[in-house]
Amino acid sequence: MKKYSFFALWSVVLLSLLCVFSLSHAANTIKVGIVDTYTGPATTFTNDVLDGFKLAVEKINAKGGILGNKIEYTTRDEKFKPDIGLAMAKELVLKEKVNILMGTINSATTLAISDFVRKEKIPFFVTFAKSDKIVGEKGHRYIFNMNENTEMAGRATAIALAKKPYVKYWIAGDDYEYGHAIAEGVWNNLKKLKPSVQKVGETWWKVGEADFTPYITQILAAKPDFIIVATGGSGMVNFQKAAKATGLSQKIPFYQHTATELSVLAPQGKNAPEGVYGTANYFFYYPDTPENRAFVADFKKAYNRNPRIGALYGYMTAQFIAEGYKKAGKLDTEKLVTALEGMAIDSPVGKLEIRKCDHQLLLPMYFGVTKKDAKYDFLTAGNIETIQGKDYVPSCEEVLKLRKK
Amino acid sequence: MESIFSFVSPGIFSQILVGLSRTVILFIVSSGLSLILGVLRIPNVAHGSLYMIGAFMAYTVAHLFGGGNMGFWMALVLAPLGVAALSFVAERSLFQFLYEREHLMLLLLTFAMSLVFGDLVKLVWGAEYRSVPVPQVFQGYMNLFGGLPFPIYSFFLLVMGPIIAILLWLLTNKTKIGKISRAAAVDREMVGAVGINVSWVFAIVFVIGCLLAGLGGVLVAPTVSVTLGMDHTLIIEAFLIVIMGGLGNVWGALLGALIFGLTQSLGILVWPKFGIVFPYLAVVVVLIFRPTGLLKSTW
Amino acid sequence: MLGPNGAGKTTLFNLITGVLKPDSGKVVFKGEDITGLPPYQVCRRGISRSFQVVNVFPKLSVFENVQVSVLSRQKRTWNLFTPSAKLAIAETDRILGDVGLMDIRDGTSAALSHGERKVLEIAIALGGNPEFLILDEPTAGMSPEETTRCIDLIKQLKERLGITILFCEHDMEIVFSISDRIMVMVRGSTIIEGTCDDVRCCQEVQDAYLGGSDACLM
Amino acid sequence: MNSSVFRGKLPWVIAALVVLLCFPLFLDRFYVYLTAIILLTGLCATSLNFVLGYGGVFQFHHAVFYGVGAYGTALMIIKSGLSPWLGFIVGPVAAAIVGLVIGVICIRLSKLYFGMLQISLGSLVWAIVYRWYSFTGGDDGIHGVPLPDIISSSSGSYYFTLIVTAVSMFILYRMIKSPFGSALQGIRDNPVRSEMIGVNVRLQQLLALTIAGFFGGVAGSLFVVVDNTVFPDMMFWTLSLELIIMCLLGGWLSYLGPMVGAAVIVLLRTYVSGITGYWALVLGVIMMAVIFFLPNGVLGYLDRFVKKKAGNK
Amino acid sequence: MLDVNGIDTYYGLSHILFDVTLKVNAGEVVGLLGRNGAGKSTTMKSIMGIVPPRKGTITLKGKEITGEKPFMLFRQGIGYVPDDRRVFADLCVDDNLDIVYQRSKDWDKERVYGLFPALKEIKTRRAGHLSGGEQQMLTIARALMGSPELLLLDEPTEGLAPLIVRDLEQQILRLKDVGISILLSEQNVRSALKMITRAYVIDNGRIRFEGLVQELEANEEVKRKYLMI
Repeated sequence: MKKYSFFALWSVVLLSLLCVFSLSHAANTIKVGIVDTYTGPATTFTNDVLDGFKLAVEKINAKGGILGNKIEYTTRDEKFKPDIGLAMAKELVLKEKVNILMGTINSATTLAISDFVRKEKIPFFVTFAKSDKIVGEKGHRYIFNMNENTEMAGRATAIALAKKPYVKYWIAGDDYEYGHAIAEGVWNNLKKLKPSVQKVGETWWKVGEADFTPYITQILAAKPDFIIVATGGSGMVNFQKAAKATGLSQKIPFYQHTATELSVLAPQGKNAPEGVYGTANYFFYYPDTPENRAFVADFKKAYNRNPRIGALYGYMTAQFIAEGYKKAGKLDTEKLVTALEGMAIDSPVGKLEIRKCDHQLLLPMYFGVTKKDAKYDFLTAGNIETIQGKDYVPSCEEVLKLRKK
Repeated sequence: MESIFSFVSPGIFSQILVGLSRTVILFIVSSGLSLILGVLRIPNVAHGSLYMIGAFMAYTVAHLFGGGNMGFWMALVLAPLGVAALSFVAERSLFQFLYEREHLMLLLLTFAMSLVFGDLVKLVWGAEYRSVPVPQVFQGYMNLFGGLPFPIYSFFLLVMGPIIAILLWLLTNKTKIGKISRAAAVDREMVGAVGINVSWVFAIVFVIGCLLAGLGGVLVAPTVSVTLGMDHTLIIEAFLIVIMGGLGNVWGALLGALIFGLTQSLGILVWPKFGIVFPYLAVVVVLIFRPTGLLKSTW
Repeated sequence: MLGPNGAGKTTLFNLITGVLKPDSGKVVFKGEDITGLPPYQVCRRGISRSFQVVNVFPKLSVFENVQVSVLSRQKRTWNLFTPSAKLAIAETDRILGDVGLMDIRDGTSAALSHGERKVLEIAIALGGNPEFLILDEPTAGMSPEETTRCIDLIKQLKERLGITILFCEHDMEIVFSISDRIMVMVRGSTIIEGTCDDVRCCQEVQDAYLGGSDACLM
Repeated sequence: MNSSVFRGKLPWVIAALVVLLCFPLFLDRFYVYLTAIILLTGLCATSLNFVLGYGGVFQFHHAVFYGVGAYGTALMIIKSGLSPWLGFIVGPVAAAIVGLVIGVICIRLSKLYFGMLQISLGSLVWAIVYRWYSFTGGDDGIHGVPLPDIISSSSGSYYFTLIVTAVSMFILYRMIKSPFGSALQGIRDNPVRSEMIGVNVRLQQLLALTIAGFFGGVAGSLFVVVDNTVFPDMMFWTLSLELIIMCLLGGWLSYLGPMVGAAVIVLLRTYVSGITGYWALVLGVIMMAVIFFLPNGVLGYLDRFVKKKAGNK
Repeated sequence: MLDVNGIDTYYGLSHILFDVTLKVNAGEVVGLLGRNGAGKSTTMKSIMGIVPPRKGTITLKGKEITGEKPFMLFRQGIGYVPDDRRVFADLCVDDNLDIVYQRSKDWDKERVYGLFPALKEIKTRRAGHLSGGEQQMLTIARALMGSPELLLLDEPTEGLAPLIVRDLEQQILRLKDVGISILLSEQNVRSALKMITRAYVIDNGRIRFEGLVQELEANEEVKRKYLMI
């Protein structure tokens, strides 16, 4: 009776054999594999990465591609599950034979893939994950970080906050890696820059906490001057809603990384709280340069919406890939990696450079505060202060020390 | 009043109140689940998806009506009805053929449905997160004892809880359909043998249960961001609540929701880092001492 | 044992075999107090039973149904590695032969007729090599031919294997033909216990059992 | 191998093993990797089926043992500094212990309650792993687990996975065919009757749960070998339901059913996700179709189909 | 009124009824006698559509009803009183009656309570807390709420005290007087003979005898072989 079980097993085996022979390779293309989360709350960021990337690729291909080769890309939805993400990355590299990988917003997936590409020697452009292990402790030759990480966001914020008069700080946030990393990043650096600050208390809540009212109550009772709120994802909106509902935003100023982001503010419309401090790498309305205006116009034409931060990451990644190959002179991965080290391109936000020592992109950071704007039906960032990449990214020595550990 | 707060710090008290307002959502959703479990014997994993769909529908309706007060009230009425209509289609086209199947099969089937629903939501509403504004009447906060702010919307939830509970009580004890469903929970064959078309009774009970899921989704929408995946955590919590309270017992669902909501919010005070584990521990403790739940199960 | 429906016969069996615990009183088997022992312990002391409602292992074959019981008696259920197919074959086959199920040895038990399943029921009980066997309405629902064979089987068990048997039946013909002693239960209590002749014309039994008649039973 | 256990099937088993052993010689690395994933997922599903299909226990949260096995192995290798091979013992043993503990707490409860309490306890384990940042790496998991050289290469890890899976599958098969397995199936069919023939039902089930936990843990360890990483998601409840679906899909009354189910799901996930982002939808629809039309699973259906044909002759 | 024509019924794989044929005329009380497990309850359930027969036909008032759902049969005038009573234990007595589908105003709660005054006194009690006799009355009352023309009574006296059995017999006779046809299954032959005019004897799923009560009384062989008297 069990014999038929074997038949079934065999048919599965044969099926996978068939797949091997059906493989085909297109010779003159550069294949980019994108593994990212296209399901769940993170999608609000990742879709922009993809669309930004597409926009740039279409432009590049329209101009005849890179050294006569077109860029092709395939995407995989890892649904915020690291094991699936890793399997997909392996599929892209081993089966689809992609030349380059990019993604993801999930730090766990990114770290898992990073370990894999190190062995496979495939360049991997990280487009949203914020863990500082990615270029730090776990960094290697084939990884390129196209965004800021938690440590950097902390430093940038500390620089801006040190100029503010606040002394008594309260720290609160999501009780997981991202939250703690942001909070520590801000606090440790702020302490260094302005030794007079003092921490009056801390609060940590679970990820995905729906109601922040009890925590806000607790914080209000302590009457701090300023609150550092280290939340991410849907917690951003949830906290702002609670801050508005309890009147916190009118009583005590607070800071959230990416609070001024369009992704956070647009869904809330005019109901978002005013006076919230935030840091972000990009706004479609700032910097108000011709390059940025052109980029926004292109993006709007293609997708009928304003570009957000992710669009910039995706767009630049494509630009770097194209320029890198051009500089390398041929389609060779090792040459590409070497070419990218220390390379700079013209982006919508000005000239940007990938640092040679740790493959970190040096992006400017904009510190601003939410305000109503008659031009839009959502809040925007005002009083923007720009902090240059070189000022807030940890030095090469620091990073390399981490890697040796 | 003052004397109470000399023992209990305002922080704890406010924590309890917030726990209670969360309880309301949990209760509404899990009472629907319990109703379906008790009468139809379906462990409906897709219940969480309906809750999520309710929230998304609330978003759509609220925006259709301009996002103000009107939008909210219309959402409160229309979105649960939309969920009910959807569940009606699902019941007539799928579930009515499956009542005699084993529970495990039904569990898997509904899990499959939840996967399908998840992707359908993605198709219809896209994958981005949505925000439903708190209606103007409930915006802002009131100051409780010692100047602690308590959002008016949470207060509204606290009022809604008992109203739903009373309506449910009236439905199950005072209406014919409620009585029939209580009888059918125990002996569906005999209910058929006294001239009642059990199939339609089941359809109605299923729709009512799902309507509650949708209602929960609408009520929670203004306090959180409406996202894909909001069904995953909720459905497990709802199941645990139902199991803790006693399968099929609507009051068990209330009791379970209270325990769950309060251990969760107070657990955060006791041990913030592992606050998440307290409700689960509560379930374990309850089931060790009362293996079939706190109140009488209809199983 | 005789008694109308709902008299408490099955409940009594459940009390003896440990499925239910008595609120008071004692069950003594071979001088040992077995009150409140779990069923598997009771079984290991040599008491087996068959059930009124057919209660076999539906997904196992006829042979496996009996084999499980034999293996369990031999305390081999903790043996993880020897294939069952090699164990207890002779004994299982002997029992199947005794009860006359050898022809359908390898069929699935779910496909048996009602009568065959009732016999299998007894065979499973025999797998425990009992000294004391409880049969709950062994012939209920059997065809007349099957009933005759079943009665023969019970007689054989008693005479050839020397097993003590407690059984309940509605069919009085059977009860009177094979019992040494009879007890009658009505509404949870024993109203008489004695030899066949004692019971046959007892007025109380007639009242209870036949709703008031003046004829003797059988 | 024992001839009475493998009556007439031995040639098939050997042929299958030979083909599987040859895979790395002619197959692309990706397919070797995919086969390894199928094997270890299949082992996990088979170990679940040991208690679900053969024991009739509603093991709703089997992924916990898979996860504990993986974490046990990874943490042992990273934190202890002892021989990495030890990790492959520690992981499964830890999983077996967790299986035993959860079993002791749940065993008194009936079917659905058992399953739900297990989900609750399993979620507790998940929550601890998810939160205990300093020890388990929290939500990020543990990456780049260093392995002994012999199993760190692509084919090395494949062979290790294949051999361990084959041995585990053989042991599980022997157990099902042993008196223990017979008693377990008896309990599945009829717990009341089992107790009445002298089987200590609870103890028997507890041992089965422990064994299932152990082999679930073995599968977890193999995941570390193949993918070098562990994440808390490995013990999230949705994965558990997926494992049950693998058993159902392949058919839980045939020994290789779960393996086939695992192969189908893994292949579906891999190939459908290449075509559309809506693979959950496709998976869901397929599952619903299976529940509707093939309640005995693919293998159950094939068995019946073939039997019917044989019967007609 | 009711014609059952050669039905065969199965529970899953097991064949329970073999070619059962019986007839109930209008206004008649017909007995279905036989020992435990003979097939009486299955016959009742087959007629009620709970376990539909695989072969044969059932007609009610000349209209074929084979395979119809129980609730439709109830609506066409068949009342069913199962042997294990099956009151809705969670509901009170009143509610047990309230939820029944009423096909006409012939019988209402007042009239039912008139027949069973004992029930009226306990109408707010939960049905699960009633005694066996009270539960039996309730199940009959419940069936009456649908104004049935044919009543299937499955062992109504089973497990009841003799005094209550006597009351029940009276009430069943009164139902006969108002013109309800009754198919009464009984193990307790003595009790049954007081109420019925015609009888069928069933054993092992087959009808072994049919005839008037007097014929049955005269037939010693049937009585001994199938009824153990």
